[in-house]
Amino acid sequence: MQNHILSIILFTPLVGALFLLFVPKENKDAIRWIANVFALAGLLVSLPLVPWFWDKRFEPGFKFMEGAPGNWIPSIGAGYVLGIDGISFLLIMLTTLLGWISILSSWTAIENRVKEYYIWFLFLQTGMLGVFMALDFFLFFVFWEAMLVPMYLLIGIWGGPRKLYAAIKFFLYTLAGSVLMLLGILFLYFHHHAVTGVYTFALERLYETAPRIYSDYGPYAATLLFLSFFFAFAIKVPMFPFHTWLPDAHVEAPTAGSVILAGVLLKMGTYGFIRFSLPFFPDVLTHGRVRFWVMTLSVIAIIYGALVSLMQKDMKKLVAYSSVSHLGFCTLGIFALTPLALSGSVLQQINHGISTGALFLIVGILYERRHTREISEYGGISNVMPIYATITMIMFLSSMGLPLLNGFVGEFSILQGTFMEKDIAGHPGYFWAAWAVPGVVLAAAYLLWLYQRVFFGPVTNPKNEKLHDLTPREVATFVPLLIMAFWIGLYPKPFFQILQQPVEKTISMVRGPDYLKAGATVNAAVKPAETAPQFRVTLDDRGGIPTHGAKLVKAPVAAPKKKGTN
Amino acid sequence: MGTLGFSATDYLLVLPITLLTLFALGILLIDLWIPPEEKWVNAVMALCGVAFSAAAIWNPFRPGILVYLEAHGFSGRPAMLNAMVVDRFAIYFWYLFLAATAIAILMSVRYLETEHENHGEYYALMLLSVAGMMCMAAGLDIVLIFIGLELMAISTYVLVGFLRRDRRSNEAALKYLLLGAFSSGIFAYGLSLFYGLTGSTNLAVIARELANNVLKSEYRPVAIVALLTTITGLLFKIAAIPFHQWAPDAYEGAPTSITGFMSVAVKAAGWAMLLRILILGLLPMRPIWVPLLVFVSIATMTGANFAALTQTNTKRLLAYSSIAHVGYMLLGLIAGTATQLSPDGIKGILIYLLVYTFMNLGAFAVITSLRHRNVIGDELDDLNGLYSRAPVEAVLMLVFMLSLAGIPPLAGFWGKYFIFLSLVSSGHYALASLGVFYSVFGLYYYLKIANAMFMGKVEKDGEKLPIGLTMRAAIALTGIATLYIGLLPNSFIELVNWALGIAQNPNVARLTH
Amino acid sequence: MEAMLHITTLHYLVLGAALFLLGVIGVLTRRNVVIVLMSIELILNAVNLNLVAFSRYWQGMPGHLGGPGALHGQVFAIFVITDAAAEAAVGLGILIAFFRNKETVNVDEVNLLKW
Amino acid sequence: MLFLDHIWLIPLLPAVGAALMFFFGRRLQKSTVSAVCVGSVVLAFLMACGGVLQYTNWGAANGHRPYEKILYTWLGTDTGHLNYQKSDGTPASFRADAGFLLDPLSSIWLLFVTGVGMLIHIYSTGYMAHEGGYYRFFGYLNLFMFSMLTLILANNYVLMFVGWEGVGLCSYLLIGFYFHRKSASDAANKAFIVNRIGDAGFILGMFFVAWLCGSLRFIDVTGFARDHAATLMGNPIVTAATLLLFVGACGKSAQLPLYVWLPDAMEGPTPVSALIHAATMVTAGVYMVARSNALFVLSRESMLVVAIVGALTAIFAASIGLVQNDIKRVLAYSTVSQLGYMFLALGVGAFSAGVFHVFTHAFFKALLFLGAGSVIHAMSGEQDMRNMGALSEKIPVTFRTMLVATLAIAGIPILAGFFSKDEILWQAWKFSPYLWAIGFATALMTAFYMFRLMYLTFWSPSRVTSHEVEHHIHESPKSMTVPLVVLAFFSITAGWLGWPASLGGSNHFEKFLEPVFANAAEKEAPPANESGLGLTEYLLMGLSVAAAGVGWLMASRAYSNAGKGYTEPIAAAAPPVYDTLLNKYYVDEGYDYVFTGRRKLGDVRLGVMGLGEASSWFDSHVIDGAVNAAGWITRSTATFSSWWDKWIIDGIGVNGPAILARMLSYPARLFEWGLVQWYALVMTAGLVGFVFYYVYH
Repeated sequence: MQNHILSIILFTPLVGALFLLFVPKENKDAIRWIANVFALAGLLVSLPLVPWFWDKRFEPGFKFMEGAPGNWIPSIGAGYVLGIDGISFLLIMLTTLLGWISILSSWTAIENRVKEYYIWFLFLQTGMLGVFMALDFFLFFVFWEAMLVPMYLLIGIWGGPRKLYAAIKFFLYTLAGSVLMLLGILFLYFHHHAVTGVYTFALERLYETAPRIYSDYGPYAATLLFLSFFFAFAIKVPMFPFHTWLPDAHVEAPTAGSVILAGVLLKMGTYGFIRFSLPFFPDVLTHGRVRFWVMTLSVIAIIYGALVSLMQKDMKKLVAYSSVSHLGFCTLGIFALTPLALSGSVLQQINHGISTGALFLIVGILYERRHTREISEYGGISNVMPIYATITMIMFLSSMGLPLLNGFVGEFSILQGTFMEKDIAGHPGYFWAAWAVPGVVLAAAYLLWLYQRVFFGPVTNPKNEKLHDLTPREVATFVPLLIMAFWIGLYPKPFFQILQQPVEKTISMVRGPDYLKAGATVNAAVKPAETAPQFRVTLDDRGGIPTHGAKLVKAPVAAPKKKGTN
Repeated sequence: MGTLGFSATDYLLVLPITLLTLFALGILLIDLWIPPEEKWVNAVMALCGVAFSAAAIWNPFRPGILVYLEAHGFSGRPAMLNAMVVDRFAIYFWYLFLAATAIAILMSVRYLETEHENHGEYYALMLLSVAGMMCMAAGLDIVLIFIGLELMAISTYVLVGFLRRDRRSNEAALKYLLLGAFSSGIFAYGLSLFYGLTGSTNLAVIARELANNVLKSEYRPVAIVALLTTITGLLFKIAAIPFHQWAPDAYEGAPTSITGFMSVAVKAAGWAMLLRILILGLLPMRPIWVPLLVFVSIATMTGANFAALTQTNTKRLLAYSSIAHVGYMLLGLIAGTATQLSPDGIKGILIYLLVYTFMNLGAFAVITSLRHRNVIGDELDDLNGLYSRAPVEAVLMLVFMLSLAGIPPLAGFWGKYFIFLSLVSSGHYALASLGVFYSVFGLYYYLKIANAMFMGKVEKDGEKLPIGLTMRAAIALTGIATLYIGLLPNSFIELVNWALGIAQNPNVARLTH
Repeated sequence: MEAMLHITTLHYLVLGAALFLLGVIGVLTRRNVVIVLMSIELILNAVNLNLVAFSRYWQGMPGHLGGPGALHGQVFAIFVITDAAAEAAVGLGILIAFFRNKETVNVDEVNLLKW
Repeated sequence: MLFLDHIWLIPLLPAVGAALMFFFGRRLQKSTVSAVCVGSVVLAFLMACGGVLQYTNWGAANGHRPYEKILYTWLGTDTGHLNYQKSDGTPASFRADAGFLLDPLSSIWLLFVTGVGMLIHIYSTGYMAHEGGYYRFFGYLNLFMFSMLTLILANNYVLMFVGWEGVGLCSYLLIGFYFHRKSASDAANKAFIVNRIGDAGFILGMFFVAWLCGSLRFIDVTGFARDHAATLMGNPIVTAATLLLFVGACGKSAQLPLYVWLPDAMEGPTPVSALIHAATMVTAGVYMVARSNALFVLSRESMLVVAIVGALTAIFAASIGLVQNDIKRVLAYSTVSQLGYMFLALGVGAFSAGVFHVFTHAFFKALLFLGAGSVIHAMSGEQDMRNMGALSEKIPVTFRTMLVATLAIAGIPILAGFFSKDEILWQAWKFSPYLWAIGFATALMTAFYMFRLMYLTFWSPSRVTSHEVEHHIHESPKSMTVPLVVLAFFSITAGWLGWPASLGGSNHFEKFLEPVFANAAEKEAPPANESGLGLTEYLLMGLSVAAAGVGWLMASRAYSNAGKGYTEPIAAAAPPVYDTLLNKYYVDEGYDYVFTGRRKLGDVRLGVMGLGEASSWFDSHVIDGAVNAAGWITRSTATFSSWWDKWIIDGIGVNGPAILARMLSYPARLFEWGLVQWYALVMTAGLVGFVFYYVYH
């Protein structure tokens, strides 16, 4: 079971889609039930992964590996290789969760062409999961592109008035980014062959040779190659100024599509950065100006996205631009290249999935009742829909990074991780962090202003007087998100621990193993001296980078103890 | 040794061609006795011809060409006094032609009934043109290649004009004929010059003489003129810009089934001939024709993609798309020959042709199926709401379109993949970038078709589209092939490797964890 | 006899080239489809002339490619003639079909299909 | 050690109350709601008392160390990872615990927050009895208590920040409690967003602290700062850290220039104003600076900034308070002003004096607000003092308790305010006479506007507009007056804890706080000329008492007979000054023009909204424009090429010849092209082009 768990998770939605093919399309309720059952099944089969992964969280390398390099298309060395580490584990769990929620939320929202809708949605689910699981670059690329199609159709068929424009823009824009990546992949493939004499797309093999491109071909070529990946991921994230497909796609997409788009699809870009750009091009990032520009774009995205969303008149567009801002934090954290910022970035990606996913659901609920998303159409919704207003408030707070909710943990880690870095592309870390921090203020501004305009005040529009509050089904879609939001906010330690191994591996691949060693023995220095040690697992029994088995590295236990002052 | 110096082996090796010719003649004969309502027998006959021809190459029960070749180490066997060479390359193309023909025949049955042009000649001409194509693919002597070309061309002229009462069909045929004959003339002129320069009509000898004598002599300019005229003929047949203009007209005017047939089989034959002549005969002149091809391929991709954007006729749109695909394939040829003869690029072309056969035929099959009663069905608007009228076909059409656009994991992706692979491996990064750029570009007009099918306004009647059994078979075959090749391309890649004599799995990682 | 011009291969080639060019110009400029077809025949005849001339040239050459056996060109020419005939036949057939529908043989009226 | 070990229960109790309200509040009776919410705070208060008692014993036995209780690791991996480099290059680890810390400083806050909080909860049961959303109100109030207690008891900056943001949130929710009022929701937004600006500073300040000290635990930070005091003195990182932290404090404690939200926050229900915007939350900034005293003393610049900002805020707000007519606004500006005092104290290094003032201020300012609430309650919601007067007879308890508070805030001896204020003024004098002068002027103004308030409300002739209101005036219920009395008691006595040595006291308060503020720098400072200054101290004390008296006198002269349509003395003396003050120096308007962009400056919108507008214009026109333009160019190129074909090729190729033929009758026949021939021509041209390429290449 453990050997094939990833395949099972990956293909459960697909099985659902194929199963739906044989259900007559007139029988809408049956279709809905079946789709929901499979979506839930997709979530349920992924749950065993949680305890299993938890046990292995400190083990090096990828877990639950499946397949072997070159077993899919031997003649070119492409394989069906799946495997996950902490980063992809979290993203997979997010995907299965949001997948289920989105499908659940579509129950009444989708009334025409129900069968197709669910089929494409389940297809999409498989495509997204594949992206996070693939350890073969080729397989990754296939999933990466393949999942564009269902998303395109979801926007194009069930979207709003400008759906065609949005759908085509989405498809073309993202495809334009990724085709260059294909060339980049091929370059790595040949480079690997030139170095080792072996043709392969296996990620772990490419990790070994790709960093040599910088010395083999020179900085210029390496930078170009970096850019070929960068554009693909930056468009997907989307980073400023490649973001304009996002508002259109979000505004036009059906609610569930938006949830998935914001919750999962955007994470593919950041995931790509972490999984590929960082380990492949360490020298490009640590030398040269590329990092400066990437960081600059991130900062611009943070502030610019927030400013633009401040002025939106359409709720969904507002949330869409807020995504640009939030994802700016994520990329900032990634390219700060510190373990802390990177952990924070991944966590923030999860957070963004949860809170922005919820925000889109929230907008969708109003839309379903009133069929408009104009902010000016609303006002005083608190009076008629109190439960809804409460949930919205919590999710808004989570999105703006209020402590004890999830958003804060991610943003704080990103900012601190960025801040502590002495030199990021010629500037100290605090320079970058200081630029990013206004984003936090602006987030409060645009969200609270939105809240004020929609929920506060008397009910001005008579059409809003009869709105009914959330149904149990709708509440059910929020409950898991709320639980997750509070969990991450209150007790994020498990997440940090899950991320520890992959993050440190990634960082040491970029900055060399010495970078981490510098801080390996630090913790004892700031351990509390006297009080209340009973709740904490101390460093002494698990020092250093944890490795499994007999190779456990013993940390120097006799770290200097700081005497308690005060 | 037979009377003409042919051995029994020679007859064995040309058996597929012979069988096709015989079946063609047979169809013409029995057509006389078949009552009009049972003309489908002709199609069955034609399919039998294809099947027999295929079986002559390989069948499980008795030795065919393959077995023979295997015994001789697969290195290729000259036949008919060195006029042709039956090698794996030829066999690959033969099978390709036969597959395309079989599917085209399946597409034709109901279509011809609808058009009331259900004559035996149609199938006979098809088989004859396939015979011509086979000569082109296997030709070693330029005389045979030329004859094959003309056999194919003349047959297709007629096929394009087969809807006698349709003015568009007449016109397409006339244009195709005039331009085709014109290009044949230019082509033949080039060939005659080559003969004059080298004293031989055999490609291998021509290559040797060019390399050893002609290019070093004062006749070099003549050789260049010969090359240019020859290449003009070749590029005409594959419809590369600026020799492409016949294609949109002919594609639009021809019966849809023939459009499909032409766009894959005729094009593949053109490619087979082009590869044979350029790589076997004119390789010594490589430095001269590679820059030319670079220009042509860029012009082709650019022109065709731009032109396709504004088309409102599906067939015409696909015509331009097929021209654009020629541009990509030319990139493969450039990659394969630019610095040294590398199999990668050629492999790309062969795979491209393979996947293109299925996806393009599939697309045309769907368009053909739109022809019913009073609807011509080749305008973009005719596809509107296809999903509600024929969901399976619509989804498969989507698959074909995405495949044409090169979205993985569909077959079309592999064609592009190997082309770009060869470009990257030979260092043509700029061309590769251009190629991928245009492939995104292409997506736009393919999506126009998808948009019409899935998001277009549903017709008022919304009635189910009547689709015949054979048509369903054709669509299903191509659809399955497109998906199958897309998902599990390995055996097909190996097939192409085999066809080109490339070692399988060179140094591919087969490592386990 | 010295005064009489000795006809060399080159002369044939020049004549062939001239024919070829005439054919091309004819294709490009003539209005009547029948004449266009005939112009194409001219091009093919240029080819034939070339082939036969070259064939003769190579027959006179010693060496492994030359000699009396080098009849390929003439064989090729025969095939080309055949081909030209076939092309003309098909062309005229199509033209008749076209004429029936449109009642014209002028190329400038072949204009239904355009971009 | 029952209470100490379970100190985390103190914040948790109100949190449970809040959670219950959110989940079940709608279905609960008002009495149940009161029982749960008030009960949880009462319990918290009791636990706080117990905890502080136990701590004093524990502390005495343990060298007055802070008591720390760590529940679990909140942020961080707990495995010694997620490390970073401190500014000196040594490694440090990222972590923040859910940990609680009790020391004298937090004890004081703990006591008065739970104490005052409890009283206000009780008061609210009366005040809010007739309001809708009763459960919601108490839920928010409990949530506030949770946040505030977290803020106080946190053992590290991050957890403190949790409380810090939490109180901001509750403040937002409570200000916006009457959410159907636009002004209320505006004020709520303003409060939160301005606070957020401060929070941004707090975050950055925190990072600097972590960068410098390698930890965010208070114990570590304080220890580090004191151990390395010599080397850190004048370190720019310290200055940056402290200044940024102070920005946070400015936001939360309403100092210049971030004070603007606090007066508006009076839109909330009055108990909220009393609890949050007078007694507790706004002192969080003071608490945080006091908590970081070890760092602040290392940067003279920061200390100076704190002192100056404090002093300026004090006089600035007080001057606005002179002319305000809304009873709550007067108190709001008074609060800002008093907070300025506190920062002045902190800035001059008199941390315990500042804390002392917080402590006393909590009681009398809460009392003032609750009293004002009682007045408003009596006046059926009227808040404008111009429509009040002669209430002293009708609501005697309110009147008497408020008088106590007024005397206290004015600095009349023996009452609480006297001790704390004098301590501050005295310390300011020692630091710089200029700062003292500002403080002194503020004291004068304070006395004036407070007595103005008293006169206009209670003593002057009645100016009540409607008879209905007049008739309806009544004393508040017991649940409201009892807290008033209790607070009045403390307003009198709270100051005695800090009875200065110079007046024969022992200043228990300062002694209690000593371990917290035991900075090496301070210790080293010699008690120079303490004796010589003794006289000065008495003199200053006398001066400030005199100032209070003068203020009272002036107010009585101006307002004791203020009938309907009375004139303000300042308005009479200097109308422009009056206008400026009445309009709060036009700061709000200025902010709206320049920073928020809510108002347009001519046709131009500046500020954040201006930037937002510009950005969204840029986004839809430039960036998306570029994307669309790319598409448009492509499509138009394609359209052009088909147009080219239709008109040029067809036109010239087909129709052109006819025109040409007429023009050049014979030679034109050569070019009588049809479409086919055009195609053929292109082919030929291609071929010829190739030939030319090779000829000339």
